[in-house]
Amino acid sequence: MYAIRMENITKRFGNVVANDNVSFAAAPGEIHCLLGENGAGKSTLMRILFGLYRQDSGSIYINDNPVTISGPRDAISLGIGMVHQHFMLAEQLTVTENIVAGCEPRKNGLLDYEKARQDILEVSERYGLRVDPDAKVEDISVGQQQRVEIIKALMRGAEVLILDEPTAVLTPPEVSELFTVMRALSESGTTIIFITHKLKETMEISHSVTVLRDGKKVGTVSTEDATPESLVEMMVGRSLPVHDDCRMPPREAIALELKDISVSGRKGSRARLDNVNLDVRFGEILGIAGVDGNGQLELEEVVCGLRRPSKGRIIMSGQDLTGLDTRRIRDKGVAYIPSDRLRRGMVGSLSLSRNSVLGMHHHSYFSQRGVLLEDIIEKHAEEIIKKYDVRAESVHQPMGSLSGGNQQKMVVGRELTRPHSVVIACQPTRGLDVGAAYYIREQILDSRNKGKAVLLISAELDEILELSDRIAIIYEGQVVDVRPTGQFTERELGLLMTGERNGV
Amino acid sequence: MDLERGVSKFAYSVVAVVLALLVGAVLIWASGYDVKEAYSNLFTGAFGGVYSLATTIVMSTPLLFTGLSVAFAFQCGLFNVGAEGQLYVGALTSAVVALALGWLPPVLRVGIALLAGAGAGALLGFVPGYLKAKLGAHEVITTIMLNYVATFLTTFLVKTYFKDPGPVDQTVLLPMGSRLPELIRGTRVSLGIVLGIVAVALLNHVMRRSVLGYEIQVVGQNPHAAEYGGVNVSARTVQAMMISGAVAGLAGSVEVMGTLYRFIPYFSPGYGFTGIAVAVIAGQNLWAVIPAAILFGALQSGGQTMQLFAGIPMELMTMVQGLVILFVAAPTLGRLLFGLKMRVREGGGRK
Amino acid sequence: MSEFIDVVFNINNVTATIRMAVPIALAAMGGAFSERSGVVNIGLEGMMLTGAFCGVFGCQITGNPWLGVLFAIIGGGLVGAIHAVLTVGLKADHVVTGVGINILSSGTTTWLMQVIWKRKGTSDLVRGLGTWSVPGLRDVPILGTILGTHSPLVYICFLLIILGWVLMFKTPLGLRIRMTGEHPEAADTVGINVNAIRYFCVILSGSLAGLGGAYLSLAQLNWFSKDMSAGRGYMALAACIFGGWNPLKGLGASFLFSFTDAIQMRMQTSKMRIATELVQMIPYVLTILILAGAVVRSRPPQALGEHYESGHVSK
Amino acid sequence: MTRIRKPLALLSVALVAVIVMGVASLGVAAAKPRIAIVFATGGLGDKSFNDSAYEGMKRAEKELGIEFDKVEPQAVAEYENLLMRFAQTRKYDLIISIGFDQADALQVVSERFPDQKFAIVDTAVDAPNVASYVYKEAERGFVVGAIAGLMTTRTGDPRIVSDKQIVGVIGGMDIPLIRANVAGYIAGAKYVNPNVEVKYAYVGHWADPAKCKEMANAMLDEGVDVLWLAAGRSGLGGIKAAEERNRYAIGADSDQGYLAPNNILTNGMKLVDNTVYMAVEAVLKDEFKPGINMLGINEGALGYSKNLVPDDISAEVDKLAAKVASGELKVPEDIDQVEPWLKAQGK
Repeated sequence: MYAIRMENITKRFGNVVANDNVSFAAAPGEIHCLLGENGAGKSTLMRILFGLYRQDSGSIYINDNPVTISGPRDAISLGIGMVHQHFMLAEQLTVTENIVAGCEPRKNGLLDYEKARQDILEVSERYGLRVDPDAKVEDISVGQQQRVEIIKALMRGAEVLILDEPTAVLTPPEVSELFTVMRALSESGTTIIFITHKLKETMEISHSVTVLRDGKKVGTVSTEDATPESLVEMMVGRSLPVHDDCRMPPREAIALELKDISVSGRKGSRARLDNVNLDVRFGEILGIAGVDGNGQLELEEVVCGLRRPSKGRIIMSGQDLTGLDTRRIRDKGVAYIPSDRLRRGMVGSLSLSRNSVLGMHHHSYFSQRGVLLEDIIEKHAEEIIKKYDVRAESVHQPMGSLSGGNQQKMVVGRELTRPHSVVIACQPTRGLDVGAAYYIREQILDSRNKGKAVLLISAELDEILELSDRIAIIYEGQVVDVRPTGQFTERELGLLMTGERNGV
Repeated sequence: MDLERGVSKFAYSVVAVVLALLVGAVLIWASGYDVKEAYSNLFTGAFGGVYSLATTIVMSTPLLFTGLSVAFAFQCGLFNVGAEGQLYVGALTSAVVALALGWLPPVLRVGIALLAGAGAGALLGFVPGYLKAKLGAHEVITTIMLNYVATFLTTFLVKTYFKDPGPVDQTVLLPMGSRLPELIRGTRVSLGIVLGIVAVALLNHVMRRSVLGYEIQVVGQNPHAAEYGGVNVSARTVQAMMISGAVAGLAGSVEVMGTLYRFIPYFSPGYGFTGIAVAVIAGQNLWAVIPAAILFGALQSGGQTMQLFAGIPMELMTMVQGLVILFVAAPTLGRLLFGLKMRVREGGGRK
Repeated sequence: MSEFIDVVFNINNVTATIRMAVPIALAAMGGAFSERSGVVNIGLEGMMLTGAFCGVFGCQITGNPWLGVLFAIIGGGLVGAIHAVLTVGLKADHVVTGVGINILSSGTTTWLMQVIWKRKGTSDLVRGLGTWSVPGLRDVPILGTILGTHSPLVYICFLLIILGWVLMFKTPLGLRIRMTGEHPEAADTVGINVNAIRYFCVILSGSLAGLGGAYLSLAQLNWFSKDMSAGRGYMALAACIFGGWNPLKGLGASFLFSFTDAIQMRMQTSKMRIATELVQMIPYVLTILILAGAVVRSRPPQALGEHYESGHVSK
Repeated sequence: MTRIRKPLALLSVALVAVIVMGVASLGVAAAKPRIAIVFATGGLGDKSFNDSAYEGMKRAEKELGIEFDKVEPQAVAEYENLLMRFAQTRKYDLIISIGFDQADALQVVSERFPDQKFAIVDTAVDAPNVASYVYKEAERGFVVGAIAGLMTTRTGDPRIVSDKQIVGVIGGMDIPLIRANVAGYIAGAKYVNPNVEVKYAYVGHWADPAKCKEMANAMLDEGVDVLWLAAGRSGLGGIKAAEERNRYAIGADSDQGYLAPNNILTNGMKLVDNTVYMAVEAVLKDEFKPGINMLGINEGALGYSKNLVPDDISAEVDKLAAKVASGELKVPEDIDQVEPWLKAQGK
């Protein structure tokens, strides 16, 4: 008997086939990994199971009974719970409110807040999911938010729990804590479907693995019978070349230097950045490793002039840039790949050509006497498209109509074609498929090899390890350690990222 | 590209107008009037003969400016409900300046008076722009409140400082040399309509070709990206609101200098609000403001004739205008009704 | 100066404030519900006007002012339903739709007046709601003057606002509403029907604004007058924002606006002769100043003005 | 620019269709004398000014056998066009403008159509084809003011609640015409009763009765016994306030006694209906006389209605009205002139 069985599921979005005749099954109490690259169709499949999408064809069985799931409400009542990659939590509401919304305990028609609290504390006790029921969601850490999400599912009687890339935002200790919880749940009979693209985690936690690639199912194997290598082959279907490592020794000259940079938080809360000192040399990649939300965003914004430091100085090639606005700082030669592409890096409704000059449209090359030089801008966009392998129909196409990978190539292309000596690359491959990510990493290395100074901020530890010459670890707004890459072990990094200074 | 989209949107707007008129016909019929008589009056009143056409143009002229004002603000993601107030301050300023500069040659006098009107409108546009950019106060509410302030303030100023000695609170009549020249003799079709078209062309050029227009667009579509691109978001927001205010101010100037020849408190029948309807119909395409304004001018002038000779209350036209806005606001409605294929602009709410 | 003090600190100002605040507070609560669910509602003005009209019409055909009130609630609710269908169902821009609703309501009510009463401007007189005197309370000094005798709708309004506050912050439905406005996807994924919640809230907001309109046409007056809402719907929206999308605080904001209006009136009748228009400007200037100050502190619901479609969860 | 051609083409096709349709369906001649009337922006339903003019037209329709077309503009900007539209048809024997703010428009249109007869009520237009009818507004203010001033001393009346002798007037908007009324009112009240205090205020809106009601309440709170509402549609709210609190209200323009039979003390009558009727009659009898007709108590165009006015007061006021009519008393038209005028009268 299977707790859950999906047969021959097909789902199309326009011309794109997201799931192509995929079948999938998980036994009660099983931890089943759904493995695949970004865009392989894992999330789509699970969203169908949770009722967020309707499959075009195929059928779903719960405990061998055929079911129709036309919305999350159906899914919940069938005992399916899902923890989404982007948490479904209203930041302004409390933990309790977020958990009970939709299945509120009542007393005399009113919301029984006290009972809700008690229920939450009980569940949190039973599975070791520590949360403060009265805190506002915006005030708690990402790890805690995830626990809130899990409690939310459990309180609705979830017997099948879908976790969509749950470890992406967690610190190593938080990950192992999560795994403990998952094992406890599994032992108590809950089926867990674990979406991930990380092999190590798959090997560590799952009972069996189903691999998807390009919307199709590659196969299901028992974890015991799998090796990381066999899984990679199933996942990628090809092997990517290793980046040419033609590291040149960095030059002595310091390109970018941060001195005692602090950013104060909202009234009363702790500083977002606290006395950060960093320097990046020409021809060097300095990687900033850390768990998301430890000051990376503030660091990126301070360096690029989007936010004023409350204290400290930013010096580039000997020039003090502190307090200058974004335009001035970037005109000094900063290429900036922002961490939030959609929010910061582009204007979806405007054309590729317009987007190709964002941030340099005022340069005399692209505009004169306040008038944009249309032809030159279009040519510029065409060059980026050609040089950076952007798949686009025309430069007049709205940027929003491109896929995420192509958008990012466009952004990277735009930034790397502007005159620059410093590159600020923030989460440059987030959400991209392996091919695009590989390509963009190549470009970053290429920049470094041309003698540019690169500040790489990434939450992907693998990426940091692969690209950086030196690594700085940021934790709660402080740089806790900086060393050449070779001098860290992965374990050390993991511990430092979680503030365990003494463990090293 | 988006022009094409603009055209399909405008074509749909025409459908929306027809649809609204159909609903209007049902209402006329249901209320016991003669639909044929009503609509034939509506149409002859708008387009039947030189005078009717001239009237349509006269009525379209202020709407061309207010519509352009609102449409321009839309492009920067701003909703300027304050065109009415900006129109009043523009009108009074132009009247006062045109009167005060009697010693200047007419061309200069008129030019300066127009600029002053635009300036006053811009000044009133500055307030909500600044409050939005610096304090996040929603421009819809602040502009509505400023409409009241502007009407009260202009009335006060006229009564206290610029009053015609006669029995009515108004300024004195502008001398010939302070007026906009008449284009068609015997009508009030003035240079204003030409200025309006020039303004459309100018702003369209600014939006499509200039750095300022580009930056304003980026701010309107995605302020975070604008910040990233080194655009001064606050400054562009304020500037866009000021430009919008200036254009609405010109609506008042042109009305005073080309049609009324003096400032009279409460002279506007809601040009600023009808301008919203014009802008909604025009959508993202500034050129489309011209036919949209003429359309509403025609509804007004034809509506008057309908009222005069068929006894149909003017409110019918108000209802038709409201319906047009609703139909245009919900393009999916058109899809439902006509199976019209058109791309819907994503993300509705402006914040 | 002493005259100014006389003008401001006059107990009758408080009584007048209560009378004038009721329609604004009711519509502001409507705005709070609509916006808490994520739908911007600038159409309150039109909904209030329609309510005022339906109230008188209902009273005329039934002869019972309370049935008139019922008509007003239904009429306002219907206009709310139009707003809901367009914004929630058809994903029309919220603000543009609201503007359209206001224009349409003004035209429709005046048109219907001419159809029903054969004239525009003023309807026939109908039976109004009269006033209630609360025994006991009316004899208490000061408090009796302020609260003792009012239209029954004043007391009902206070009751409704308390109930509205309870509904919004103490009931499961209220939690679902707030969740919907803050994070519709989150609401959807826990099985809350986002569209149903929004329909409910927008229609409720129309009914509340309509009730506010009935207060104008059946409690303060007993006839319908063309465009009689006279901008109160816009003031209500400002009160809603200033009140942080909270019915009780919205009532407070309505009190403040009405109080300045009361002072404005009394200033005119006092011996202080300031230019009429300058005095009349006070409430609006104050609103601008308050909004400029208040918005910084209060945060609107996060998904306000955004459309949501189930199954199109952002990737 | 080629991209906008399509909608333009669409529009022009519509235009042509429309013009053809319209032209085909216009033009029927009328045998009866035909009059056109352009109302003031307040519109019908004000239960005073415009409505009164409308009554006059309806009476003329019945008694003089005319037909008429009417139009209710929404703003000043529309007047000229509407007058022009009427004049262009050349089928009206008379076109009547109601309201002071039509003067500019009528000036232009009357020049353009020298053969068309026009009449304007409430202001003067100097043209050879326009008959102007202007009211001496202050005169009616004076008589109702006098009634109010005398009435406020009748403390035996349950509707006179305070012994402070305060009367009030609420105007619709702070404009010269209303100010003249207010000036007359103050002058009248103080002329008959030097102890009286007169409060006055303006709603700022012709059509917000709810607001006017609150203004009236504010006045009544301060002990106003008799309140005149010269505020168009807004004024109805003030009358309601007086009725609810059982005080005296004075109506405006036409007899509003039916609105509150126990509380409408009198009405400041402005018999626009008579004026309109008169203007129509003159044309029909071929006695159309261009120029300014000053209308006041003497001409029977202004006055007051008896309603609840006690006989003795009525008698006294009649005597005053006679003095005004004969020109013996010249009522001040400006609020600032009231005090000097009173002094000059030895009061």
